[in-house]
Amino acid sequence: MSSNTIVAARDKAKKHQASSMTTLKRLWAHSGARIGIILFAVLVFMAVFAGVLSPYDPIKLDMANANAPISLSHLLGTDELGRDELTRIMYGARYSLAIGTLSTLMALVFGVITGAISGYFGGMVDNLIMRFFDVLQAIPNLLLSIIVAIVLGSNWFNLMIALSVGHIAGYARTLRAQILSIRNLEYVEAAKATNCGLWEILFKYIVPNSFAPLIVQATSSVPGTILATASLAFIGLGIQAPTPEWGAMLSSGKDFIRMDPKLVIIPGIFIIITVLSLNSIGDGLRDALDPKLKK
Amino acid sequence: MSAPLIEARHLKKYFDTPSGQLHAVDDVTFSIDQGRTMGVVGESGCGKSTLGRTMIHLLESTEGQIYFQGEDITRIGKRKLRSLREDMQIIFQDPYSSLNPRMSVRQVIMDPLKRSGRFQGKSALDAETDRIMNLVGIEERLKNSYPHELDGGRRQRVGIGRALALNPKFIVCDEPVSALDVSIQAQVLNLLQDLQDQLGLTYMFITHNLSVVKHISDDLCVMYLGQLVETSPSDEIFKMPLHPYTKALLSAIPSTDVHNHQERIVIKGELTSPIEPQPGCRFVSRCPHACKACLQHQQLEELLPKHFVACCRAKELYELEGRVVK
Amino acid sequence: MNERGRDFLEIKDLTVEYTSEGQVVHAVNGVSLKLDKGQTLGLVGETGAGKTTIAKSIMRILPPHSSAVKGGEIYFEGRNLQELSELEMHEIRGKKISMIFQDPMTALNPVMRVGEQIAEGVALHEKVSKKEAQERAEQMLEMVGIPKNRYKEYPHQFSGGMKQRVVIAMTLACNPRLLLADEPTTALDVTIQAQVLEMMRNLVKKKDASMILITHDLGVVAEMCDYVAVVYAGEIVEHGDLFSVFDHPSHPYTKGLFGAIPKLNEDKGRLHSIEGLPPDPTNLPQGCYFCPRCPLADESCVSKKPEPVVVGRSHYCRCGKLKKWEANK
Amino acid sequence: SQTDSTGNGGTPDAGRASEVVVGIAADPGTLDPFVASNTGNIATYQTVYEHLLYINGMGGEPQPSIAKSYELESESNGQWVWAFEINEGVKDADGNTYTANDVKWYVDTIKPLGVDANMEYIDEIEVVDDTHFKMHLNASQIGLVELLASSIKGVVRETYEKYGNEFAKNPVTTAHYQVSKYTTGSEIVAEKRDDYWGENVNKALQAKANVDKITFKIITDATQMDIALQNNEVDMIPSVASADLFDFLNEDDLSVKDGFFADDYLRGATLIMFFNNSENNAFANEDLRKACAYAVDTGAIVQNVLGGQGTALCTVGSECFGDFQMDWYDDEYYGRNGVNLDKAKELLTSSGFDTSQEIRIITETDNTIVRVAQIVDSYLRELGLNPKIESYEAALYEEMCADPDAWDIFIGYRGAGDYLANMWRWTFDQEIRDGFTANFVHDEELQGYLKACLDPNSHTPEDMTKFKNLLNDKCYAYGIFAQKMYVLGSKKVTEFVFAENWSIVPGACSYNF
Amino acid sequence: MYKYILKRLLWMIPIILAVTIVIFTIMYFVPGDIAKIILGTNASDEAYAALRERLGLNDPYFIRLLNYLKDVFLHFNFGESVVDGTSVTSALISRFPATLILAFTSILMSIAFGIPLGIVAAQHNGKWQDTTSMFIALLGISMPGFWLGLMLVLLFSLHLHWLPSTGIGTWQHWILPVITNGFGGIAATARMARSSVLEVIEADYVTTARAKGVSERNILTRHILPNSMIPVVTSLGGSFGMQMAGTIVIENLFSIPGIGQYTVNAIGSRDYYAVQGSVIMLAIVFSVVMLLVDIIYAYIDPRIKAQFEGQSKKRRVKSGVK
Ligand SMILES: Nc1ncnc2c1ncn2[C@@H]1O[C@H](COP(=O)(O)OP(=O)(O)OP(=O)(O)O)[C@@H](O)[C@H]1O
Ligand SMILES: Nc1ncnc2c1ncn2[C@@H]1O[C@H](COP(=O)(O)OP(=O)(O)OP(=O)(O)O)[C@@H](O)[C@H]1O
Ligand SMILES: [Mg+2]
Ligand SMILES: [Mg+2]
Repeated sequence: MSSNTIVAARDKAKKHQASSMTTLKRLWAHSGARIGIILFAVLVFMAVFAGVLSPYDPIKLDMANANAPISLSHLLGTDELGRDELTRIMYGARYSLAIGTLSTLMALVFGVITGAISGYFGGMVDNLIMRFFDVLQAIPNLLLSIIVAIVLGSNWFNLMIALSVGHIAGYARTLRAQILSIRNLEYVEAAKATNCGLWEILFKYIVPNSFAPLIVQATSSVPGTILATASLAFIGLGIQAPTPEWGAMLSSGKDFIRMDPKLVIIPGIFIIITVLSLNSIGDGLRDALDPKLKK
Repeated sequence: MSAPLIEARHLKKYFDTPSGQLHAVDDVTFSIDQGRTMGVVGESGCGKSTLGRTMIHLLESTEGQIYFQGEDITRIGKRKLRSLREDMQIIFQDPYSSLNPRMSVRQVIMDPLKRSGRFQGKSALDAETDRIMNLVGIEERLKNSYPHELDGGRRQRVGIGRALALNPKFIVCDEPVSALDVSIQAQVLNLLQDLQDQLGLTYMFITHNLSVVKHISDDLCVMYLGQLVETSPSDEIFKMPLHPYTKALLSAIPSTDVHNHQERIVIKGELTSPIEPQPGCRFVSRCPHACKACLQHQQLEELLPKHFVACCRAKELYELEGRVVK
Repeated sequence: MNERGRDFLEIKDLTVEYTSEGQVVHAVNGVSLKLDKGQTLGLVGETGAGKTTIAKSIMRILPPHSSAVKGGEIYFEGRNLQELSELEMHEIRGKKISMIFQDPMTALNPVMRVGEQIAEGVALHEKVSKKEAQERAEQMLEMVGIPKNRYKEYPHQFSGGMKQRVVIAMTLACNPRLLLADEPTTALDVTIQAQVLEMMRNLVKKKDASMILITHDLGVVAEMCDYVAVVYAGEIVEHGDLFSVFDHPSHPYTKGLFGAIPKLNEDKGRLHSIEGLPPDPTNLPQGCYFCPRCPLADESCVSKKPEPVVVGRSHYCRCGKLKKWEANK
Repeated sequence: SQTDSTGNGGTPDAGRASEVVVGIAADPGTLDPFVASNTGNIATYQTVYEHLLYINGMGGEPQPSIAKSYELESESNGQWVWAFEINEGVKDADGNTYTANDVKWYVDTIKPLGVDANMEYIDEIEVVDDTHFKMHLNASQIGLVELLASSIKGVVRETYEKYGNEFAKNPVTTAHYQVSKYTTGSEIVAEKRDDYWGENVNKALQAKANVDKITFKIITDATQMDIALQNNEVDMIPSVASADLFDFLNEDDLSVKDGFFADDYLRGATLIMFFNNSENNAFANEDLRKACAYAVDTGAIVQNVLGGQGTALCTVGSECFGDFQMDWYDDEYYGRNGVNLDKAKELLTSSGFDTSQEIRIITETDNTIVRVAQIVDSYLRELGLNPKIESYEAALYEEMCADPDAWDIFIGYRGAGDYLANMWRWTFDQEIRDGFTANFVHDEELQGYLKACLDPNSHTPEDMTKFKNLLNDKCYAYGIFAQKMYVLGSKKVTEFVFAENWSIVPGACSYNF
Repeated sequence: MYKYILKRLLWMIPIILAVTIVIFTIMYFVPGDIAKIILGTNASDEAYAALRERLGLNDPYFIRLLNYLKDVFLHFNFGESVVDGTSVTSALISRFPATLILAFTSILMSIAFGIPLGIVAAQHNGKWQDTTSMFIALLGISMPGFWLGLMLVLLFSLHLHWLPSTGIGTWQHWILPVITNGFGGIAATARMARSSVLEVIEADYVTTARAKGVSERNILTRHILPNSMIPVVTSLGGSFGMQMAGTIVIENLFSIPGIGQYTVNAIGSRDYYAVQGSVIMLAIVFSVVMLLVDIIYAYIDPRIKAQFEGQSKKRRVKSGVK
């Protein structure tokens, strides 16, 4: 055992030597992630500066100009109520990105809290929490989201909750596993030996060091959440009109799928681009944080 | 002779595992005198680390007593434990996993200082941190570096600094050099010796590297499967190992002396599992001298002055070699 | 055929680089070695010195994407290994040259029965039937002291020492002419290490194979080897006959190494440590790689790369200060 | 389409079975006669069941079916007794005869289940003999008895009891078609019976059997439904959403494209915007309501949301109801012919409404309604109000509507009855909901007029007009549109036949195979 | 092993019990009045009240829960649909095959296409084969399922008339839904397979095998694949759950009579027992699949098998002592 750790430590020594670059630099060096970051930055830019970039109002109707084709004045045409499609896409980015990130964040926070408690205290508490998650995880995520969305009613905050419930268990488990492995690391023991209190150990030593896998997991679940939002909208549990959320746009555009297919294709493509960029960033991040996966 | 600083009596530490109770430390009795270094050697998994951790209360002992400065500390309250912790520290084997990757060198050392409450105010804390860094030989410029930016030797110095921050009397060194390359190992060993000389520290030095242990320790414990099989001043053991296991262990060390190859006692088999072990000598399945009596419980006996061994045949074997027990 | 054909193994000026995150790691820098039949060479050096890389270069199993052999030749039984086709290499690997890896815990395929892992190589190289391969594998197991009825077990059912013995059985199964043992005992306990070393020595002797033993433990070298090569920063800084090197270490680094090891038969006192750290392999110094740490270094060491200097019978050393220094002694 | 040449049974002369595939939007789940109507069973009931009466299209003439005739026998003390005679020799597919006892059994069974609210009006069925019974009603409304009779299904008790649970998937009835295959969630196949009792007796259109095999194919997604017709996977689809209609119409003159056959009707449900009149709500203020009504151009909504395929309303109700009067269209009706923003602003000012206050518009999550809501939202913003749309799925929406604190305006469909008076009753009768209308109006005058409209004896155009005038004047609710629905078929179809709820009766339609 | 399977099966009981309680409780709090849905807007308050009473919706929570648990666990009966009175159990049974077909074919596609794609990508790490297949995979997991479905219908049914657009019946009917549902799975599996193959490619035992002179093909089939498939199997197990959930949308889009369609309808109409029944059913299936995954696991990885059997430790003790 002891001599195995020597080997491991020496291996690690090599790794550490090699990984002198910072995570961010390595992320940027990852070609997929770089494209992802650029795309995502463009999307965020669009979302933030939608008001500046577009001369149109995303909500105000212009019925005389409904279903206008792509033209110079409307770069992506207009929707069935005459609103500029590009403007709605840009404003919609706000909602789609916000829901994706915030619900992931929410799940992350709850997951971290429960996972931390579960992992650190172990025993009965751990057992209870984990068994509860067993139960939650036995129900397919989307179904759970649908049911919760219905119980809570669909405003966008509730929608976020609905989308996050299914993910809590995942984060909690990851964190718990991390804690179980980190808990026995020597620096935690050293902290204990220097009279470090329980909570301090938990939140100063263990949680921050468990974050890498959580972050990777989170970046890859934001896109999942965005897709789930679209699915919910498809079933009729989307965000309230006239809010220009992509999923809702897709679902209402579906009525025009043959008459004016751009109303379905454009939001779909933007969802794909967003999810694609986030997934690439997630891939890059995983590679950057996990030197083992390096080529 | 000075009174022992720390003493373990019939110390036991069992772990519950899915396949049964694991006797990691089983009925260990020994003591360390103030200012001396006690080496603990033994094979991987024999319970060295567990013993060390139990001694300084990082693990709750299952049975037995630990006396620190004459006081039983096995069952003490939280408050007492806090102050006790400042007297007893630990240095770990792996300089890579024993430092929080998210704390800078300064933070690592300052953290226990802050908690001890001995230094009020930022300047006092800073000054003390600097003093310790200086003591363990970390350059000032590395103050704000993070562990991953340091090499193994420096990291190990940081670990030592953290242990020293609380001004302890007793330090458990759990294989502090076995992850280091020889050239760096020498630096760290030198540092540990220097510190002992300066601060009058008492060490319990755990290792499986016998050359290192001979170099650094005054006394020696040899452990086998959770039990103490032999203990004495270390020169004594190296000169005259009494337990068959110790003999095998010592002869197994590859020597750099190319001219006199020493006769090697190669023992068969490997360490067995410490889970629910059979009573009697635990080395019996590998021992070339095993006999019926070995299946009985083996008492640690003082065969030679200050030289204790737990083997019923030790005396016999010793005499076989033509020597006489005084 | 060429005039080097007489030697059993000859490495000439081997240079290997890795690329990692856009940086070039100079892992091996112009290594030359010779080895005769039946000899054992010890390769010692610190972590990252390039020992494993040398061995992998001989086997041509360096990671294909991230590494490149930048120069040099490797002759084995008169053939330039670098020029062989991949198919010919398949014939050589395992059959003529075998390698034992650093960590027995990971060197065995966890989902394959240990016996099969041994038999796999046999079946491949000896062109025998499955049954015969199995028999041969069982023999090998017995030879390394594992009862043959454990043929069907999986690696996780074996202890570390046994795994390492399986690895050894696996590498020796086809009677290789050359054995590359990369720290075969580092992961093992002292008593087990003694068992394994003992066994390896006997087996190699019995099969009359040559061996390159990689280790960082000078004690192991002292017990096992006929020749020693000390590697520092991808370079062989000292090479020679075991006695010659151990009795008269010449390179300051080698001396430092010897000084840093606590000796069993010497008194305590301060150890002589080598100050400083090995150089960063991505950014090697210009002249002598050891000069930043060398107590004897001067201007000339910084600028000029030292040439090997013969200091004894088949004992040479790469140090610019050597003559002067020897003279001073 | 899928005419299969291996036809079995079928018409003897053709030698091959004629067959149509009808798209339906939902699986009925069960064809049991005693369950509440849903999208799925409404579509199939006219094929697999016969009723006492058959009504040809909404507001259409009642036609004898199982029942031969009916008349009001007596009327006293809030009791109306209707005497029915049913045909002799009505037999179900098992050969059992359908008698007046089965009518009684049917009503007695369904009433306590509470799945058909109308059944509450039947006090009892009095059996006279096998072919005669009396229906005792406790109310008199226009069209009520026809409505009831057309919802009583021809099921023989003995047969029903014999089959038990199996009946749900394979009802054995007196109808011309019998289910031959029911694949849950996928399709229901009904085939023509050889031994139909009414071949020479029952002249109701419903009893016609112009095809041998009718397959109801369940297509839950509206877009997919249209695609299925375009793709020839189905022969007829019940109602096409306006947006999709244009795939089937020529762009220039809105005539039906080649290869399709269409019929249209005005949807019985009319879209209405209700103002919350409960005491605490700002919309209890008449001026505010009117301001909103003036600000919303329903004509434009029809153009935009329905592509012109519908009518902007002139009151709460539309011409699809039997007692609607076409001259009402001449009325001036708020924003129907264009927004009158000045007037609206003036009324808004006089209402004293705090315009920063949020106005909650609740709707059902239906793309069409939500689109309307967005337009309303946009108009109200124009007016300077601060509306917010909240859409709820159907189940929740109904509940929200019943909560006076949950909304300010709701937009939803009302109706699906036969007479406007009935629609008014369900919406505005204060007796049904603790003294309030559906939008919490309490208005005795309005109630008085409503009573008059509901009484068959006094149900005169004048009564109706009085009620309408008051309703329009108070602007408790603002009618938006009645949608023109298209029923589409492949070119196989030459004429569509509907039941009283505008569901297609595929067996009765005419074809050109 | 059998003992372990039995234990796991027994362990499913409390899980399913808890799922039942959770879903029952959620459905208890679901707003929306079923009486209104059944009777429509045109009914009197008394009629609503009477219907509620008849449906037993006025009983207190615990009584209803207890009755429900009794039905489910003692009589294996999921009750009757409150909307149309049909047996939920038989509806689920008759709808189950469609969902299974959809989920299983998708999984099969993941295995048949995803794994080879991942292996090829890993073997050509960094080359164009890798980039292309990973881009396709990335695209696959980035596409909303129903959107892809709609696009496929537009292309293959409406424009090319190659495939039926909706419903079931012939095998052609399944093609579009299966592709729609399976594409994401293929993509996810390909990514997973790639990364785990990459991880294993660098493992010491692969280098060892290479050093033994084993041919690249044998290295792949005997050393890399068995080891790298372990994480892939888990991800497949997990993605089975995803596929089951995916069917919710797909079944609605393609009018496939499966559990997903049933569930969504039931939620819409507040058909409590139907929703609860479907969720419990899905949970059971999911648990069984996860158990299967674990068994497959044990089959490919002897270490895990040993863990299950709980014998490895004891065995070692014995052999050590001798
Ligand atoms: N927390 C624990 N729970 C269960 N068993 C444990 C625990 N810690 C240690 N053990 C077991 O106790 C025995 C002694 O372990 P310990 O770490 O003390 O050995 P060691 O002599 O320090 O070994 P090494 O040389 O590998 O560090 C081992 O068999 C180990 O597996
Ligand atoms: N795959 C790789 N990619 C990049 N750099 C590598 C790789 N493998 C080894 N290196 C680097 O090459 C140098 C030599 O490594 P090598 O493994 O040959 O050293 P070693 O002497 O065997 O060390 P050790 O004693 O730790 O096994 C080191 O600096 C190491 O970091
Ligand atoms: Mg230890
Ligand atoms: Mg190496």
